[in-house]
Amino acid sequence: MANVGIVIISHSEKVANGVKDILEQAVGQVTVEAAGGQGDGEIGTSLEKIQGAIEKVHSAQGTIVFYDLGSAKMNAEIAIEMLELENVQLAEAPVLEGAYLAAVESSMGRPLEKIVNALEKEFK
Amino acid sequence: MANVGIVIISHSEKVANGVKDILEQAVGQVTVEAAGGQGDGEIGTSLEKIQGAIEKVHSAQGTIVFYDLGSAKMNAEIAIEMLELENVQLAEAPVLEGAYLAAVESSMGRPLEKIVNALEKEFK
Amino acid sequence: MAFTVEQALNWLTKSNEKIQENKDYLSELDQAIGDGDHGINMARGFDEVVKKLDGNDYKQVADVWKDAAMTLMSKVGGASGPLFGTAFLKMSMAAKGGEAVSYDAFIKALEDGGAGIKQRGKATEGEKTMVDVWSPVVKQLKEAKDFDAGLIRDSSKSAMEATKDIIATKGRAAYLKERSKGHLDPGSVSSYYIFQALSDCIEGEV
Amino acid sequence: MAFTVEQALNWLTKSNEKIQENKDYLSELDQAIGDGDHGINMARGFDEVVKKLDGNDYKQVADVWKDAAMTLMSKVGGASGPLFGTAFLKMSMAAKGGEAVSYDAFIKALEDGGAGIKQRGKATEGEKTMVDVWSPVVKQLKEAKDFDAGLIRDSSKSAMEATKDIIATKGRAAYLKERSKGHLDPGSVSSYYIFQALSDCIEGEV
Ligand SMILES: Nc1ncnc2c1ncn2[C@@H]1O[C@H](COP(=O)(O)OP(=O)(O)O)[C@@H](O)[C@H]1O
Ligand SMILES: Nc1ncnc2c1ncn2[C@@H]1O[C@H](COP(=O)(O)OP(=O)(O)O)[C@@H](O)[C@H]1O
Ligand SMILES: [Mg+2]
Ligand SMILES: [Mg+2]
Ligand SMILES: [Mg+2]
Ligand SMILES: [Mg+2]
Repeated sequence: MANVGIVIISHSEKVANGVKDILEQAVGQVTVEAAGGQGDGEIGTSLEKIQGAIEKVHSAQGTIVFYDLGSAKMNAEIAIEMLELENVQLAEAPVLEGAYLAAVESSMGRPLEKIVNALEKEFK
Repeated sequence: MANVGIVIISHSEKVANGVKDILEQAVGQVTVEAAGGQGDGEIGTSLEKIQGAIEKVHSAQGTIVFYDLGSAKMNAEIAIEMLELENVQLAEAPVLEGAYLAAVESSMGRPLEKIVNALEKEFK
Repeated sequence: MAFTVEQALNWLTKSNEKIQENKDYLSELDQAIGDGDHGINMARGFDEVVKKLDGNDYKQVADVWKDAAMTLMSKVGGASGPLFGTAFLKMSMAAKGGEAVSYDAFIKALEDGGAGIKQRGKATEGEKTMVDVWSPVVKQLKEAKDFDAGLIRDSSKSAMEATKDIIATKGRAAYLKERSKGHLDPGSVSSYYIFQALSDCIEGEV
Repeated sequence: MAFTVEQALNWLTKSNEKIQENKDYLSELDQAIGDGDHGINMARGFDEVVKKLDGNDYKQVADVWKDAAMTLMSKVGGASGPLFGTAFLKMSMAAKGGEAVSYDAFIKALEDGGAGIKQRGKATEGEKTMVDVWSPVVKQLKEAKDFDAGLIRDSSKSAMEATKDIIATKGRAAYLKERSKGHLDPGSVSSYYIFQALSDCIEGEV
């Protein structure tokens, strides 16, 4: 049985990839994809990258999506709406700190809903 | 007159550099240095890198230091103690989101104390 | 008059022209209260829109808008991408079915587009965003009976200018709080260009 | 007996040996409740310590500990770096002045070292960290009159083993909450090796 997938959206490709590196180093069994920067590597976000990342990590266990700044959120929402997948949740938590917590919880096999609760408890 | 300096400590070199990229892209006049990863680029933090970054951005206006995960905090504290500089503050805020807010405030010429207050208001 | 596929294509082509001409100005505006990329974002996005539309044989206005929407969403990179993208997507959904679009249907589409921006941005009037152009323009056009180039031109211009005095509470400019006052909102200025382009391509055709 | 510069060097050399031998085991322990790098971190740090000390002509125990402290702080990379670094730094400060260190002064130094870890880590006993080795060992050694290899060995071993049943509330393992139970704390195991090394280099010399 797969674990809950994690997607990291950042305006910076380096940040998204680096957060993925941290999660993979720190947490063994974690399914994480990075969607950072615009297509050309400039600062910004890319709908295609976000959709691709979600599709890559998504399973029946669901997916949790982290974003860094306001405008990334809008692209994340559009991506989620367009993919029409069940159980894809946008997290309202700091991108690195939130994703770290979620990765640990996911690696323990926690369900999506429980991870979202844990994030709310920690970051609200 | 210089603005308040900003230091980004992350376990990942990519994250620290990428946050710096975001701040520089988004905020014109900002003095920011990255201190990411261990010396060898592995996941971790480096006291030397942190000290070097603080020294590079520090001015009479002071410096605000962001870190990502618990163990980076200890190295940040040691660096700050060892440098024995006035007005170096460790921020208790998410590394990317906090640094973004601080960068905007700093670019407006806000003093250290006001920036720390703004961070507390936003992230507590 | 009804709004035709040709006019829909013309509108986007003219929008692109104005945006390319004013690319630097839009970025300068964004430099003052944002991250300085609005001109670059819009120029890239609209250039791609025109490329995407070029050579395609569209049967419906709705299809033109849909392709514009998808391109803006995926190519702009900044907040204005999902926002203008959502606007054109909602307009496309409202206009679906007919070849050309009657004035009433056009206004309904614009209204849905403006509502889409508000919903996507979680913004309302008075927050110093493009909503402050879209909402008043839609409101004034609703009172007219037919396409009126002058009304589109004037209503969008005054709405755009009025964004100067607003304190931003949404988007990046909100970080600046009171300091955002005294500057035009970049997304409102690009919205103004889009409405000017609409006005231009209606002018003399009514 | 007094603790000499030679013993101080010997202690760190033997600590390094044990850590290198058990590098993989320490990382495995950290894999279970942390990020799996504790063996790598400690092996790198202590290797550098030994390199740093090598060939230097030390006059005081305090100077040996100071160099060890600075090296651990800057080379380990993980949480254990600032923690062990702080411990040795506080020990160095406590031992300053004399060439060799009397038992009382040694215990005072260890006590300060343990307090330094608590302060730096904002941790106390029972949180499943290296504090759970340092505190009980210091406490038991305080009750002895002189260096006692057996006491150091036994007290550190039982303290290390007792970390298995604790639920972590500090460090990375705290993210696991109840799931951290049933695993030894990696930093406590490496602390145990350090105390075993101390015991070895005291053995037969009293
Ligand atoms: N939440 C929002 N709701 C409505 N419009 C917004 C919102 N956030 C930003 N905008 C609009 O987007 C414009 C900025 O676009 P752009 O510079 O391309 O994006 P970014 O801020 O991501 O760099 C603003 O001038 C404003 O008109
Ligand atoms: N706040 C703390 N206080 C005391 N000891 C701690 C604290 N955080 C971690 N430790 C100790 O550090 C050990 C982990 O070290 P290490 O794996 O090298 O660092 P990291 O967790 O940064 O990868 C833990 O097993 C624990 O003994
Ligand atoms: Mg911008
Ligand atoms: Mg931008
Ligand atoms: Mg570790
Ligand atoms: Mg580590």
